[in-house]
Amino acid sequence: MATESRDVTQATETDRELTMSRAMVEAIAWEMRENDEVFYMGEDVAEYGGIFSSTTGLLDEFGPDRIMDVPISETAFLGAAVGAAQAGMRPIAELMFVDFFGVAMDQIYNNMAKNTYMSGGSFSVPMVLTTAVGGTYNDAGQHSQTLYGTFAHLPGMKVVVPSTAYDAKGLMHSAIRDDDPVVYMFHKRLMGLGWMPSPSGPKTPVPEEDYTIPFGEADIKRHGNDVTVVTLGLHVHRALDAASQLEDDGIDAEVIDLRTLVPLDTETILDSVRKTGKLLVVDEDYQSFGVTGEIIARAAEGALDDLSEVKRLAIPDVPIPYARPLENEVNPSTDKIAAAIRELHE
Amino acid sequence: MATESRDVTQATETDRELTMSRAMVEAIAWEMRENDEVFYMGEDVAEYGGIFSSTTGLLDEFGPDRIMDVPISETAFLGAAVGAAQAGMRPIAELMFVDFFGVAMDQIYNNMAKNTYMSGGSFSVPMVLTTAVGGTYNDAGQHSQTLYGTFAHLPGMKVVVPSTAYDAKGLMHSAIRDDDPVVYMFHKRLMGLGWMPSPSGPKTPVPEEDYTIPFGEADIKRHGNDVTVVTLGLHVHRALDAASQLEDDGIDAEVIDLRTLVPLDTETILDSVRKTGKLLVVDEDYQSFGVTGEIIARAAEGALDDLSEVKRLAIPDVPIPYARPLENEVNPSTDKIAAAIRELHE
Amino acid sequence: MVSVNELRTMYEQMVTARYYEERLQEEYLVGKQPAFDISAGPIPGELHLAAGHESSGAGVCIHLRDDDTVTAPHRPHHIAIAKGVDLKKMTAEIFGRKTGLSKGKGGHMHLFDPDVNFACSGIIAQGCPPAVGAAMAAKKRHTDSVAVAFLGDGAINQGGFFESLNLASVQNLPVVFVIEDNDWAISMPKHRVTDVTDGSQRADGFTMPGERVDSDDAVAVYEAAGRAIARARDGNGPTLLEVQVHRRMGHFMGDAEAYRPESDISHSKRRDSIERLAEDLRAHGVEDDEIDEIRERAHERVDEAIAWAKEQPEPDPSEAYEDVFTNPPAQATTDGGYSDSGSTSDAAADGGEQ
Amino acid sequence: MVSVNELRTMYEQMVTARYYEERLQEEYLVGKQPAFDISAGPIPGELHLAAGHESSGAGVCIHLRDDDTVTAPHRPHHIAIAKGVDLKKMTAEIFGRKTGLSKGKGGHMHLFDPDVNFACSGIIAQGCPPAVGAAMAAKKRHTDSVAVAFLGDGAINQGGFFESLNLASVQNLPVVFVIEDNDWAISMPKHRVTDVTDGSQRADGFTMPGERVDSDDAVAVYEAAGRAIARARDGNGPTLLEVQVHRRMGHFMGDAEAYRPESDISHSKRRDSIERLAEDLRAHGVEDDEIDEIRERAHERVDEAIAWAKEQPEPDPSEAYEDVFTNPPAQATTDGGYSDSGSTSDAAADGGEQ
Ligand SMILES: Cc1ncc(C[n+]2csc(CCOP(=O)(O)OP(=O)(O)O)c2C)c(N)n1
Ligand SMILES: Cc1ncc(C[n+]2csc(CCOP(=O)(O)OP(=O)(O)O)c2C)c(N)n1
Ligand SMILES: [Mg+2]
Ligand SMILES: [Mg+2]
Repeated sequence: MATESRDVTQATETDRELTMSRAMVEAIAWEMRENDEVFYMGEDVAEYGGIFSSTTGLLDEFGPDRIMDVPISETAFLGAAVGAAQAGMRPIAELMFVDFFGVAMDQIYNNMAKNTYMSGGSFSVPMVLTTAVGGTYNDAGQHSQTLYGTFAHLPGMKVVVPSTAYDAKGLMHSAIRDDDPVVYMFHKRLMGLGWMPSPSGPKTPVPEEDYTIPFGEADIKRHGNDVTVVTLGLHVHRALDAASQLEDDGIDAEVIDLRTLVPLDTETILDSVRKTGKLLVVDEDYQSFGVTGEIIARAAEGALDDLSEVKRLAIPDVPIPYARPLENEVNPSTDKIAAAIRELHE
Repeated sequence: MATESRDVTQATETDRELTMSRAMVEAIAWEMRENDEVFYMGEDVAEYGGIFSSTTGLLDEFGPDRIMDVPISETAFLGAAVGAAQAGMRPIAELMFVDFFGVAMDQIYNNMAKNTYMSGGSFSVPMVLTTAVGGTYNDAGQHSQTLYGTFAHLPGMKVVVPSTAYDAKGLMHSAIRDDDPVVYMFHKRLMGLGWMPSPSGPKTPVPEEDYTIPFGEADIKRHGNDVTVVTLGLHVHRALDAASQLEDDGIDAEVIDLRTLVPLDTETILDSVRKTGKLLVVDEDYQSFGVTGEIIARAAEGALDDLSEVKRLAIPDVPIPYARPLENEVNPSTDKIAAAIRELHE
Repeated sequence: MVSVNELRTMYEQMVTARYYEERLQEEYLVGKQPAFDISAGPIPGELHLAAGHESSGAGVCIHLRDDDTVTAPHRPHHIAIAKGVDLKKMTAEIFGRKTGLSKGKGGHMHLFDPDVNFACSGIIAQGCPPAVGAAMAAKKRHTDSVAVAFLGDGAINQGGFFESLNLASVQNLPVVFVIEDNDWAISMPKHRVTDVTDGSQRADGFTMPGERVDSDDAVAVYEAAGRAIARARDGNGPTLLEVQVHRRMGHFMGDAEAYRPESDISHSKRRDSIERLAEDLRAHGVEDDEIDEIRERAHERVDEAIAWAKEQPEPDPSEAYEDVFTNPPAQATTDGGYSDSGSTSDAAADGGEQ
Repeated sequence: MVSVNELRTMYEQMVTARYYEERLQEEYLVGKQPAFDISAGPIPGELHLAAGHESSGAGVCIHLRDDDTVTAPHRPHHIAIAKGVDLKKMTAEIFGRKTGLSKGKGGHMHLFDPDVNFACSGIIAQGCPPAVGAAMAAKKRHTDSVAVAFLGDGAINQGGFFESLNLASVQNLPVVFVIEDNDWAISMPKHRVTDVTDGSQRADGFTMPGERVDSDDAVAVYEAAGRAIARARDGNGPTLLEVQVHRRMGHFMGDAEAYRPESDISHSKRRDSIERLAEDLRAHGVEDDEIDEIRERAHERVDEAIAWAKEQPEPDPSEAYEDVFTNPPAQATTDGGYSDSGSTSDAAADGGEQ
């Protein structure tokens, strides 16, 4: 059930290119104009505009009641978002770095994620939890994780991971309009920050008008016949780069961007694997008991007979180290992705 | 690298049978006698003896300084255990139900699990985090989870899940003596509590003397040639029951008890899968992005050519519901395990 | 000043709660005797009863409207009743029935009634932040709704409680935190785990008033709560209110209380708020006959609710897959490993020794 | 009463810290100009400098022995220096070198020195519980060691801080909590997020003394800290001590402080504790020459440490797989997906625009 295949550059009728950050903010602003019940709270989201520019400019338009700085009390303010959502508002609450989830996980998973089910559907929790993920800038083990698997594993949250400005905007519209809790994980390296240069991929044309991208539809960012690469977030771009490198050698890789982990688009993965027979999963989360295992398991459940080889690249079950050579070693690089595709192709 | 195959009843030279709870407590008491630096803290672990009898009788022998009730402040006391462990003591700290991890996860995973690595090995964190897991008694979504995958996914913690009294004692000795943080997850239904009857399996002969069981060695609890069943905790017993039921039909299932999730004994799984070609993974945690996916992925990575079919049974990505018919539906039953083995065998 | 009608209402709610729990206790023990098996009988799982806490629920909630929010902890029945949660549906929920408040998914620690804005959590202190959020919503919407978070004395050492006090205080939100101090957190006496003697002292570390009141005097609870709630409703910010209550029973059903001094148990069972409130009623000229009538009406309502609940159908196993999301994904997240019904109880099979 | 030698020591530590951070600032900006790229240069990642906080570290740690424990937050250098953390190894760590305190795995927010019982955490308030644990260990072992947890004014709204106060208080543990109040939590002024004006007021909600002191007067910090630490060492329990400090710079390097009033920035940069302490030294009869000499010695030591650190080798990529466990499993937990070295920097590749 992938969306119609398309080059990112053909996806829209506009030439206006935005960074991922601008695209996210545009969707938030649009929804806030439409619906008074939407508000944004977090640390440093007002004057500062979000440490990773998730709210740049919003304070000016919407004022401090709707773009609200809050104490460094993640349990209190994320839990308050749950309470406000249960009262029918549509809060967006920012956890500055996903790495801080541990101080507030109870509100996130025991209240936000479960209250719909535990109330037999009599309450909804229409909130968005935005959070910055990812490494590559040497911020060490408490500020560089993605934790994709940790959130995707626990039921009751939809989990969104955009990789381009176009996707970021459409997924943000969908997230805010969704009646369920959505964890919206944006990769710092993709935001287009002045002080943390992005690769060129995430900056894309973005339509001015609002549009939604449905959850559960992976996007085939590159079509190919030889090897299936399933990935998300930053590594979509690394995988695309690796695939380009391999073109000259006549290796034709397909790159699937999951876009949402919950719901997960198994069908698109299986279709691709049935075609290529070879599966590489690339992930910036810890390897074991996470995303890579799940994708491989779904392929094995659904297309075992078509599968001739599987491989994965992820953080090799170590905390993220600080020093550049160490972090580069554990965070799957373009070269390692290319090498893995090559090996699968042999 | 499984330990020598053995019937549980032949494992020891004693006829003395203990419940899993008594076996755990015996190991703790032994270590506390040997080493003054070992102490136990948690809620209701003193006079009460632990809500799930994890410390029964210890207060009398060791007094309130070493068997210590603490405030309902999981962040403070689990973090205090980290601090005491870094100071060279060997604390055992109890999180009453694993479901409460969310109020203290930061101390657990950002300090306990990472400080060894983040200090480049200059500090060790020799503590045991004991915690009760599991459902089957209708305690609903905040008191019935196992969260095996959540803990196994994040690096830096060894994760232990005993299924019998014999294993529980040996693994507890190993846990307390280990220089690293160990999460020791005991299943309530296996403890042999007067008020929550156990199946007959977990009560086993247990030697009086101390002994250790190394981490990373799965135990083949039943040898068989037709289907490999990989499981842990309560479901070891359900799988064994299912396997017995199928004997009469000439279906010979092998049941592997993982015993530790970190480290994970991949080799024993692969050896078995190479023999049977058929893999069923049974887990009481949520299905997606967890234990079942990882086991299947490891089998696919290591023995794809030998694998003719895979299946898994786990909590189907819903919070644990309260009502009996609902909980029974989502928690893999003996009958469902038997049916799955049968299907794989066809 | 409390009116005689308010006294009647409180009395009715308190006797309803007391009798309700006496009846639940009986029902809970069905199938659990002579050998106690927590997973057996018509009400399995944990059951936390609140005998001795009643005037706290009644004295606070009498000041609340349906649009005011209440969050309750693991010991919620007396509060739910006072807040006006549908008694039949609540009972059906506790019995795990399809027509229960949560369709049998929540059980007694997870009672949710959107009609009166009531919710529970079984995690200590974790109702505080959502109550703050409800108050935040009221303030943003410029309504005069308020929110009340109930918690136990053991919960005043939990991080989320403190964070909520500060957030409520710095944003001047219409919320009241009510500590029900029964001197115990399961087996742990307050002095062993809490540095202050009165939980209301916690307010001193914040810019928020703290007040403590004795539950024996339901009218005193009424008055203190009235002040706190009026303060919140008038836009003057949060209050920390503590009610000294009594735990007349074990922490949960099945708790033998071996850790608890006999004198403390008997002290908790002495003449309590319900009897005293009856006296207050009499002092206000209400006849014994009418008091009896109120009580009988309450008992009837309880008996009816329980009878009704027991007749309700159990949920179908297939319902376990519903309600994870309000807006379920078009495509299933997982094939579920298995999704056929045909469930068999393994709890029975596990409990081979029972 | 403070001795002149103690004044000398504090002065030396404070000028060491100030100069150390000035030098780090220079080094940090290498490769980050003209375009700032956080991942470029010899010191990548976040860098939080503590100019204006120095007397807090020095005035507290001067009372501590090597066997006393200190936990520091994300802004740790002045505290580490005052506690006697090995300056060379610490610097090598900040430069991500193999011979750094953590072999390059931790960086500036994760400085660990077991020789002087010093540790950091980048998570707000999360050094408090481990400090309580160190104090617990001291008490259980019947030593007279103490523990000190440093935290910021923004951290006094975090659950783990409050929980730690109660645990320390109810168990009467030898621990001191030191709030460094610089009036800001990144861009958030204290009054917007914290209900009390002085963090030391938080102590009023516990049975613990709270005291506040101005960092401008290093001797006053010395004295207040001395009382608190003596109290802990003598078995009389915890104290909450607050030091009013000044944030002379942005929250982290690269912070343009657009949110901060100019007057507040200039206020923070006025004559501060270092100059004042020099005057105190003079008042105690220490000559200008000697003061200059102390400062020069400090600068030399810093320059040496930085020069040494920059000569140290980087860790080999293969070291990334080491130190997850003190006692690594015989069998690898995972085949690691890949474990060959031959790493290539993708940070550079990602940063195509830099
Ligand atoms: C975070 C968390 N820790 C521990 C528990 C287990 N627990 C349930 S009730 C309880 C005691 C609560 O005591 P108190 O708050 O005084 O309420 P009471 O039961 O006395 O009404 C504990 C420790 C929990 N539910 N949540
Ligand atoms: C739990 C948590 N939430 C948020 C952050 C992000 N963060 C890092 S420093 C900081 C501000 C801290 O302010 P304060 O405690 O006053 O210390 P200061 O930086 O002023 O020294 C924040 C919000 C974090 N590290 N941990
Ligand atoms: Mg209590
Ligand atoms: Mg500050």
